[in-house]
Order: sequence, then C-alpha cells, then structure tokens
Amino acid sequence: MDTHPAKRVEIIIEAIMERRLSEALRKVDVTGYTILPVQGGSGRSGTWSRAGQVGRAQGMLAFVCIVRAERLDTLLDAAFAVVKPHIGVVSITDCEVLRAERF
Amino acid sequence: MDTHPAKRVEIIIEAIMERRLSEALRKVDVTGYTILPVQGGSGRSGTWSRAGQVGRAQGMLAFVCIVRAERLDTLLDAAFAVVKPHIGVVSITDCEVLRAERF
Amino acid sequence: MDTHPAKRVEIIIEAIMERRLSEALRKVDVTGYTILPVQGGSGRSGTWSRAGQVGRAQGMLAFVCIVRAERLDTLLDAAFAVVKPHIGVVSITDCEVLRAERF
Amino acid sequence: MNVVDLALANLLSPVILSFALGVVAALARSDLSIPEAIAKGLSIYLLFAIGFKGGVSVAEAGLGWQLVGALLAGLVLSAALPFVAFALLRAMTGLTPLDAAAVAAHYGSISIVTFVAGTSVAQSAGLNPDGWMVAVAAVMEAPAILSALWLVARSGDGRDMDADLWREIVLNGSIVLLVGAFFIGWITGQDGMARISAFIEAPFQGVLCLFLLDMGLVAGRGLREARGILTAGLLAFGVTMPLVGATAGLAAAFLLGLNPGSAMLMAVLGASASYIAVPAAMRVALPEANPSIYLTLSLGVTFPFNLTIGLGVYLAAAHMIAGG
Amino acid sequence: MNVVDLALANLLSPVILSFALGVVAALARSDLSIPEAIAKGLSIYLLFAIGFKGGVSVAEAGLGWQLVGALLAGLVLSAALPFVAFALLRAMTGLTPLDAAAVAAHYGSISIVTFVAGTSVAQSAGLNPDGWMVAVAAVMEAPAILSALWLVARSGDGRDMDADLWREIVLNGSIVLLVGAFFIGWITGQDGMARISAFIEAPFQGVLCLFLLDMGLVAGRGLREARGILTAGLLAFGVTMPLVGATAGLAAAFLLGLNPGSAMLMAVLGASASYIAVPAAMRVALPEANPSIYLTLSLGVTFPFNLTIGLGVYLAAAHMIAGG
Amino acid sequence: MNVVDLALANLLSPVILSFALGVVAALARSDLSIPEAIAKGLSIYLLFAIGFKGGVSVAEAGLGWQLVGALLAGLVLSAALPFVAFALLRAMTGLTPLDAAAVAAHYGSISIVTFVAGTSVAQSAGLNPDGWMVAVAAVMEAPAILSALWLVARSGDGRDMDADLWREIVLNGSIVLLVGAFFIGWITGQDGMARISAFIEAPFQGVLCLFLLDMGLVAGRGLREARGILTAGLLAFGVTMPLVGATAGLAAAFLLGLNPGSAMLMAVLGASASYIAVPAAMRVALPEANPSIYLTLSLGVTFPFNLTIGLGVYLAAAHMIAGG
Ligand SMILES: Nc1ncnc2c1ncn2[C@@H]1O[C@H](COP(=O)(O)O)[C@@H](O)[C@H]1O
Ligand SMILES: Nc1ncnc2c1ncn2[C@@H]1O[C@H](COP(=O)(O)O)[C@@H](O)[C@H]1O
Ligand SMILES: Nc1ncnc2c1ncn2[C@@H]1O[C@H](COP(=O)(O)O)[C@@H](O)[C@H]1O
Ligand code: NA
Ligand code: NA
Ligand code: NA
Repeated sequence: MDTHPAKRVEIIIEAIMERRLSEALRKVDVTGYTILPVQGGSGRSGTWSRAGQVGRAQGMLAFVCIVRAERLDTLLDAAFAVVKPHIGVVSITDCEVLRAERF
Repeated sequence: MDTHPAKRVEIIIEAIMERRLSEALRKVDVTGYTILPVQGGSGRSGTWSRAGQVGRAQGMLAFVCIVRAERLDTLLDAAFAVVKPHIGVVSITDCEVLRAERF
Repeated sequence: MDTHPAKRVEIIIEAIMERRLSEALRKVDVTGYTILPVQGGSGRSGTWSRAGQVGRAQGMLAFVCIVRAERLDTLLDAAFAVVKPHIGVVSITDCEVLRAERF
Repeated sequence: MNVVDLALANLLSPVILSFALGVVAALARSDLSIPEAIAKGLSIYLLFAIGFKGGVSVAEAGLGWQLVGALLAGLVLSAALPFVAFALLRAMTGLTPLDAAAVAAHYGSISIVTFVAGTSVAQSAGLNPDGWMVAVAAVMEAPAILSALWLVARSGDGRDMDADLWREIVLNGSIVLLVGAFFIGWITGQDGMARISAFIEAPFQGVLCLFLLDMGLVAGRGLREARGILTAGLLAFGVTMPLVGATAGLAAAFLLGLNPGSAMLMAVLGASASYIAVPAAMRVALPEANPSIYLTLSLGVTFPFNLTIGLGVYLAAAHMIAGG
Repeated sequence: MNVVDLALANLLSPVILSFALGVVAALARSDLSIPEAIAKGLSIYLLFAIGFKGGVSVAEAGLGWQLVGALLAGLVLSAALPFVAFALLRAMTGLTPLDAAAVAAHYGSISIVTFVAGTSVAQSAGLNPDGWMVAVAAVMEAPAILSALWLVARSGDGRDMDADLWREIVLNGSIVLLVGAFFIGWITGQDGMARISAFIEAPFQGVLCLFLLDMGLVAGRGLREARGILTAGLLAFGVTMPLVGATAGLAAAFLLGLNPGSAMLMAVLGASASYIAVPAAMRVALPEANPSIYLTLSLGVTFPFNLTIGLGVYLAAAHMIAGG
Repeated sequence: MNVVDLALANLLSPVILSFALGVVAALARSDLSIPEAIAKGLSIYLLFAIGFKGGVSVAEAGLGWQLVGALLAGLVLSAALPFVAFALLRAMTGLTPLDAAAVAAHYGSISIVTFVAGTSVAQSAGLNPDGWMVAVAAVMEAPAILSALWLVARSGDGRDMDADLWREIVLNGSIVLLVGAFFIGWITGQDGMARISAFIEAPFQGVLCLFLLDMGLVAGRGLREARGILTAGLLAFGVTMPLVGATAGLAAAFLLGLNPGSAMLMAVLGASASYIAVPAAMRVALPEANPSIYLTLSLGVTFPFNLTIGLGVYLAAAHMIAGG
C-alpha cells in the first residue's frame, strides 16, 4: 500500500478552549482535525475526572491533527498561541498516511 | 524493559462503518484493536460534533490497531477496502511494544 | 517552533485498574498523564463494547503519558507491574513536545 | 375551537416553543447543548412510549381489515414518494442524480417525532387516531431506501445492496424498539398500561419538549454550518414535497376510509422526512452523496415546516376529506 | 389468583417482555443499544428508589430482632453458598478451580434487579415483604468474594486480598447508594416519601422496563459472543444453583420465622447471582479467571431463569413454607 | 412551625441528606459516581423546570414595577459584591490579587441550585416568592465577571475581554435555557403547565435529590483533592462572605419592598456563589488563577454552608425584615 510521510500532532487542551483552537487552526488553513473526549488526567495542576461534572471549567480534550511536514510549523505557531497561557500538552509524532492528497 | 518494534495504525472512520471494518480486520486475522470514541472534528466535508445527535449518520470513531510490521500491509489492504469510498483518515506510526507475543 | 524529543506511552488497560495504575505512576513520580475513554475493542479475550454496560468489569481505558526518554524505563517498570497479570497493551512512540520544562 | 385556533394553539405549545428555543440558541451560537447520551435516552423513551401506547390501544379496539390496507398503503407510499421527490428535485434544483436520489429516500421515509407531534395535535382537536398507525409508521421507514438505490442504479451508477445493509435497515434500533414496544403494549393491554402509565403517559409531553429542544439545537447548528448549501430551489422543494406527500397520504386514507385522526396521521407520514434512519443508511450505501444536503433539508427545513405550518394544514385537510 | 396465574402474569408483564425484547434484538443483531451513561443513570435511579422505599417502610414498621437474624443469615448464606457452588461446578463441569471459584463468588452474592422484580411479584401476590430486606441484600454482596478468594488460596494459588480491594468491594457504588438511600428513607420517613414519591414510586415500573430492556440487550450480546463457552454442564449448573440457593434462603427464612413476603425475597437473594459488583472484583482479584464464563452464566442463564421461572417457583414455595 | 423547626426540617429533607450522602461517599473514596451525561441531563431538567415555572407564575400574577427594580438591584449586587469579596479576601487570606479577583467573581454571581433549594424552603414555610425571581437570578450570573476582570486590570495585569468571551458568558447554556424556559412558561401560561406539569412539577424534588447527590460527590472529591489549599482564612471567608451577600440582598429587598418570599430569595442570590458559569469564564479569561481555590471555596465550602445553615438564617432574617 502506498503511504506518505506526515506529522501527527496531538494537542491536549482545556475543553473550554475548543472553539478558540478550532478557529485558530482554521485561520491558518488547517481544517483537518479530530477531537477525542478525555475522561480524566493528572498534571502539575492536580488530578481531575469528568465524572459527574456539570460545568465546563474542568475537563480537557485531545485534538489529533495530521498534516504534511511543511505545514507543521504554521500549525504549531497557531496552536501554541492558543495553548500558551493554558494548561495542556502538545506532542508531535512522525507518521505515514494513506491518501496523501487529503492533507 | 524489553520492547519490540511494531506499527500503530490509527483509522478514523465513520461510526456507521464500525461493524464492517471490524469484520474486514477479522477476516485477515487482525483481531486486536481498540475503538476510541470521537467527539467532533473537521475535514473537507465540514465540521461536526456529537453533541445532541440521535442518529448515527454523523459521527466518527478511531480504531487503534497495533500490529507487527510484517502484518501491516495485510491490515492496510483490508482496512483500505472498507475506508476507500468513505471519509476518514488512516495513519501509521512506528512504535515499540511490551509483551510482543500478543501481537 | 522549539521542540524537544520525548516518549509517548499509551497503555490500554482494564477500567477497573485505573486507580491502581494512577497510584503506581504517582509512586515513581510520573504525575502527567491523560486518560481517554475507550468505546470497545477486540483482542484474544474476545470483542466487547461499552454500550449499555452498567458494571465496571468490562471496559478499558487508554492512558496517554508523555515523558522524557530518561524516565521511560521507570515508567514502564511501574506500569508493567500493574498491567502484567491483566489484559491490555502498552506501546511506546518517539515524539517531540513543546514546553519541555513541563515533563 | 376551529382549525385555525388549533393550529395557533399548536404553534404556541411548550413543545413547539422548545424547538424554537433550540434553533434560536444554536443560531445565536450559545453553547447550550444536550449530551449525546441524553438525546439518545430521550429518543428511546419516546419510541418505547409511542409503541407501547399504540399497542395498548390495539389491545382495546382490536384490529380490522383497515390495518392491512393501511400497512400496504404505507409500503406503497414509502416506495413511490421517492420517485416523485426525485423528479421534483431534478426539475427544481441542480442536484446530481446521486444527491437527488439520496434526498428522495428521506422523503419517502418518515419522521417519528413529527408523527408524535401530529398525534398530539389530532388529540387536542378531539380526533382519535387508530393505535395501529404506529405500525404503519414502522413499515414506512425502509422501502424508500430501496427505491432510492434503484434510482441510483438506473442512472448507471450500479451498486449492490448487500444483505448486511438490508438487515441493518430493517432491524435498525428505532424500528425494533417501536415495534417491540408495540407488541409489549398489545400483549399486556390495559393491565400493562396501569402498571407503567405514570412513566409512559404522564411525563410524555415534557420529555418531548426536551427532545425537541435538542432537535432545535441540532437543526440550528446544521443550518448555520450549511448556509451555503440551501439554494432557493432546495428550500422550495423542502416545503413543497411535504405538501405533495401529505396529499398522497390523504388520498390513501380516503380510499381506505380511515377516520379523520388516522387520515391526518397518514398525511403526516407522507409529509415527513426521515433524519435518523435514512441518513445512516445513505452514508453506508451512497457515501458519495453529500450528507449536508439531505440533513439540512429534512431536519432544517421540512421538519420545522411540518411542525409549525404543516400539522395545522394536514389537520384541516383531514377534517375536510375524512369528515368528522 | 393462584400461584400459577401469578407466575404467568409475571411472564407477560411489561418488565419481563422488555427483557425478552432486548434479548431478541441482540440475538437478531439489531443495532438497538442504550448508551452506557443512560444505563448507569437508570441503575442509579433504581438503587436510590429501592433503598429509599426500604428505609421509609422501616421508619413505618420499625425494626425487630428479625432484622438482626436476617442480616446474619444473609452474611452466612453469602459466605457459604460459594462452597456449594464450587463443589457443584467441580462435579458438573470441567472448569478449573480458578474459574470455578470465580463463578462461585457470583452465586453467593446477589442481583439487585432480581430482588426488585421479586418484590414486584410478591406485592402483586398480596404479600408484604419487610422494608429492611434491602439491607439484607446489601450485606450479601461482598462476603461471597472472600469465600471465593479463600477457595483459590486453598487450591494452592495463593494471592493476597489487599486492603484497597477490600475497601473497593465494601464501598462499591451500588452498596453505598443502596444503603445511603435506605438511611435517607429511614430518617425522612413518610414526610420524605410525600415529597419525592412522584419520582420514586410512580415511574418505577416504567424505568425498570427500560433497564431490563438494556439488560436483555447486554445479556443477548453476551450470549452471542459466548456461544462456544456454554457447555451442557454449565447450563445445568446455571439453573440448578439458583434452586439450591433459593432452598437455602427459604430454610433460613423458616428458621427465622419471616413472613411469606420476606421469605420469598430471602429465596430470591439466595437464588440470584451478581453480575455487577462481583465481576468487577474478580477482574481485580482473579484476573486470570475467564470473565466470559461468569458473565454469561450469571447474566445470560441464571438471571433470565430467575426472572421467568424462578420467581414463580420461589413465590409458591414461600407460600407453602411460610404459610400466608 | 417556627423558623428553627423549618431549618431543622430542611436539614433532614431528602434533598440535603442526598447531598450529605454524596460528600460522605466521596470522602470515603467510594467509587460511586454519576456519569457526566446524566449530571448534565439532570441540570438541564432543573433549569428548564425552574425557568418554566417562573414564567408560568408571571403569566398568572403579572409583572409589576418591582420586577424592574429587582432586576436592577440584581445587576448592582452582582457587580458590586466582587469588590467586597476582593477586599475581604485581601484582608483575610494570602491570595494574590489575581486569585482573589477570580474568587470574588464567583461570589458576585449566583448558584441556581442554592436558589432552587431556597425556593423549596420558602414554600415549605408558606411564603410565596415571585415567579420573576428566576429572571433576577439570570441577570446576576454575568456582571460579577466584568467586575473581577476590572479588578485584575487595575492591579496592573491588563488583559482584554474579547467579544467572544463576552458572548460566551451572556449566551452560556444555563442562562439561555433558564431564560428561554421562562419565556416559554410565560407565553404558554397555565395551559402549558397543564400539559407538562407531570414532568415539570411532580418529579422535581426527586430529581433534585439525585442532582444534589452528584454535587455532593463532586464537592467531596474536590475537598479531598484540595485538602492543602483550604487555609483557615479561606474557610472563614467561605462562610462570612455568604452572610455579607445575604445582608446586601436583604437590604435591596427591603428598599424595594419585596414580599418575604422574594426577599429571602434575594438574600439567597446574594449569598450563593457560582460554580458552573463563572469557573468556565475564569479558565478562559484568567487562566493563571488557580481553579482549585475557587472551586473548592464555592462548591466545597459556601454551597454546603448555604444549604445547611444559610437557608434557615436567611429565612428567619427575611421573616423579620420583610414581615409576614
Ligand atoms: N506528561 C503528560 N502526558 C500526558 N498528558 C499530560 C501530561 N501532563 C499533563 N497532561 C494533561 O494535561 C492536563 C493538565 O496538565 P498540567 O498543566 O500539568 O496540570 C492534565 O490533567 C493531563 O490531562
Ligand atoms: N488531517 C486530519 N487530521 C485528523 N483528522 C482528520 C483530518 N482530516 C479529516 N479528519 C477527520 O476525518 C473526518 C472526515 O474528514 P473529511 O473526509 O476531510 O471530511 C473529519 O471530520 C475529522 O474527524
Ligand atoms: N493489537 C492491539 N491493538 C490495539 N488494541 C488492542 C490490541 N490487542 C488488544 N487490544 C485491546 O486490549 C483489549 C484486551 O486485549 P486481549 O488481552 O488481547 O483480549 C482489547 O479488547 C483491545 O481493546
Ligand atoms: Na414521507
Ligand atoms: Na445468591
Ligand atoms: Na452571590
């Protein structure tokens, strides 16, 4: 099967920032991403869990965004401007994709 | 700790295709995979979110499937036959696993 | 953007083991991880799905844990002690992170 | 109370206003949303309650030959209306045959929530639809899909309807729950109803409010996303086709001599468009068809049209035609 | 109405038919499913309602020395039945000691939904079980687990029961909710009931229908997955053991002189097998034991057996033994 | 029944005991938990029901100039109380200006569940608060946030309140649902209520029990996590500030000549602290402020204080001041 190199960016960010991150990505023409729900976690700001929460103050989301290598820096700059003042984690992995024309 | 190289395949696919993809994988003896829920996303076919949805027409799932390198092509061929006419994304990452005998 | 190499460890483990794994990680000072819900899956012990389940006996979770390379072995030892007698999968991927001081 | 009053009363009922609240909140980009699990839970409740009540009323009133006629009429309507819809779409809009067929499937099939709202309106007007009309609703879900696939095949784009898909459609969750609850109601009758009416009947209208709030939110979100898609031609189709479907339903009801309540519901079934079962089937069978078009049309245009204007019109028409 | 009529009436009640609908839908591979969160919500409602009602009826009727006896009997039954189950399993099936011990734990413990269904049947029969029987149900959840672990340890496969696991079992969500609601009901009594009976009592049977629909779906799915596992020996055990447990429960009730309603519930507790608390404990404590075996047996075989046949039998037996 | 009896009756009501059960279960590290979707579903139900009932009672009783006065008073209280809270925090605790401002925002805003519990207590005492008090509650959610941001800006740490955030706060889901349901109730009046009261009124107290059980679980979990954070100063603030807010609310009620029921609710609004809308706004606008502090204080200290002790005190005070 024909595969093509790309980058998988995973941004774990506060749920309340979802719309802002989506819009920041759209502004730099990164329109392909998938949002995974997060059930709980732990970090320097403590441990949390979504169980029973009504408010949106606590809770994170994971954005998974696959881009060509040459678009990576644009994406990271845009994402980091949103994530910077907030708690959260950004990681980047090398990957291969099928249907490269989609990215 | 003893680790062994393997491939992590992530298939983001429409929720309605879950059973078809599972069966396609099983047919080629890929019986190990984990399905993550997806909360929303964006792509060439627009933005969507699971909030409030009753129907199954909108909504995606993420299959995570870890296989030995030599099984990768079989897996990709089987998966791609299902994914091809549909929206969705397939990415492959190198990884290391514990307990290699399980894959 | 300035990135730094790190390891992304993904532990797919039975939901009932959540607290035990968290505590094992905390004991070796791994306090950063994110828990993703899992919707279903398949493995040597069969196929399962979360739909309609009341009990916690069936069901898995995915721990995603990003650490510096030099902490990897400590993490794996601690995690493996918990996972060992149980079903589940541990995989490790190389990644790059922003804000390396957080890990 | 005459028909116009009833139509107005319907417009200002908590149920319709809840739908409007949802649409307005979504268009104003409020973050109000109902969790997916809750929305599904509400729909499970509604299907169970509707099916059960239908079954109980059959246990009371018995079945007649009319049921058989109505089931057949439902099958025929569901299979035939997609052809009408397809022709209208090709005439009124620039949709490709594929997209037109996909849309057409939705209009042959039905919306169970519109059916429920229609039942409420009919009962407020003192009409008494037959309990087995829910069975008619159930048989109308699927045939339209077959017609649409045939339309696509005919336009040269052959594709096979695998057995799996067929099973999925016929045994889809909503149909199984609706029909299953119908049989449970039929078997247990008034005894069963006595046991669970405090769950099935008392809170029904209130649950419907929350469910329609959710549908309004989803419809409003869809409209916001799909602004660009709704051409004048599509909009016109979205309000014309329900009138065509309703007319066909009324004609069938007239031929069968149904009572005014059931006649109105037959019109509602003809008029309403699916937005749950058929979209899912289309994603599997016709993945190249654009889902924004059919979802926006059926949920964003036809559903609110039927709720707000259609139900009043169909009631008046059923009154006129079926007497009463 | 005699006992056979009651048993039949139970079989054709909305509750049992809903369970049957779930099983049939799952076996037919319909995609009908109830979201996990809704299923958990329904179970939270049921536990809260059962506990609360039990507490209120204790506030009314007061406690007697019988409660103490019944609690002790419950502890003993829960601890002792696993030994019987283990012996039967080793005789009737080819299970390893480990798997047999894991299964045995389930049969010493109890199923609260079976308890609820039993309460309904008892009340339909005009019996009046004591409110504190829910407390007996609560104390019977855990001891069986200890017995099973002891059985495993004895067969040479030593493993330690850490304090954590012990706390997890005793403070597991269902027990805490059931017991907590019991105390709330006891403290607030009829006053409290007056405030929330429209929530606690009126919709109860209806909510139970949806919950059993879900249990049917889960049980049916499990049976489909686990076809290969159910040997004739296991099946035989799955219907024999509840009769053994019920007999033990009735004997205890007879010794304590419980009224016929409570005697029947004692039989139900003895007969029923856990499928929520114990499976989770087994995954932690005996991860090598095969969960398909114990889940399929308790939820797929014994639970439906008790619901459909068992309850009628236990009612008849309680009538005979405890008079009334 | 005198005021002390009422306060005690409140303490021993199913609602408060359910909250206590949740706190105890969480502190004992039970795994009892309510799924997120269910908790959100319960809160959607409560907001819809409260808003709707408020609207219906306005449709009955009409509006007066008092409403205008009360809305203005609400705006002023919400905007002014954060300054008081900020001053107290700086005096009583070692919080940084940023953290103090974030906490202050919560105390200017309101907790709708405390409002609901207060309404129940008022009605048990035979008082009859005005239906439009829910509108006052709605307008009090947001202004406090602006005050807090101004406080932060003044302390040199300029930051801009973007239009987006402003829209998010004003159109946040809870406000839209509460206000929307209020208008639906107002428009449909007694007719609407007749249709859905079995959903809106009958099960209300019971749903509130489960919701408070969940709040207890979340509060207890928060307290366990945040042990280290709660200094004596913070604790003192958490019980002093509600008394200050209540006094301000009562003063406003007195000036406006509100009836004793509405006066009590005005006190409750002043006394209660937000733990849903404001925390979310703070995470966006002041991400560096420590969320453990404000969540623990408002949900873990002030909320239970108001529920258990505050409501009785405010009732007594409203009796004294507004007569009745
Ligand atoms: N090393 C890590 N690996 C994975 N997720 C993390 C890590 N550190 C933090 N997180 C996630 O980010 C959230 C906030 O982290 P923090 O800013 O450290 O409190 C945590 O609750 C986790 O969900
Ligand atoms: N580049 C991408 N990275 C991650 N997920 C994507 C990407 N592109 C598409 N997706 C996911 O696939 C779905 C369908 O994509 P599309 O076919 O482009 O509309 C989207 O809604 C996303 O959930
Ligand atoms: N190769 C794999 N890739 C991804 N997930 C897996 C794999 N094998 C097992 N799993 C997950 O681990 C669970 C238990 O696996 P097993 O122990 O093989 O039954 C499965 O239900 C899956 O969720
Ligand atoms: Na139709
Ligand atoms: Na038992
Ligand atoms: Na306040």
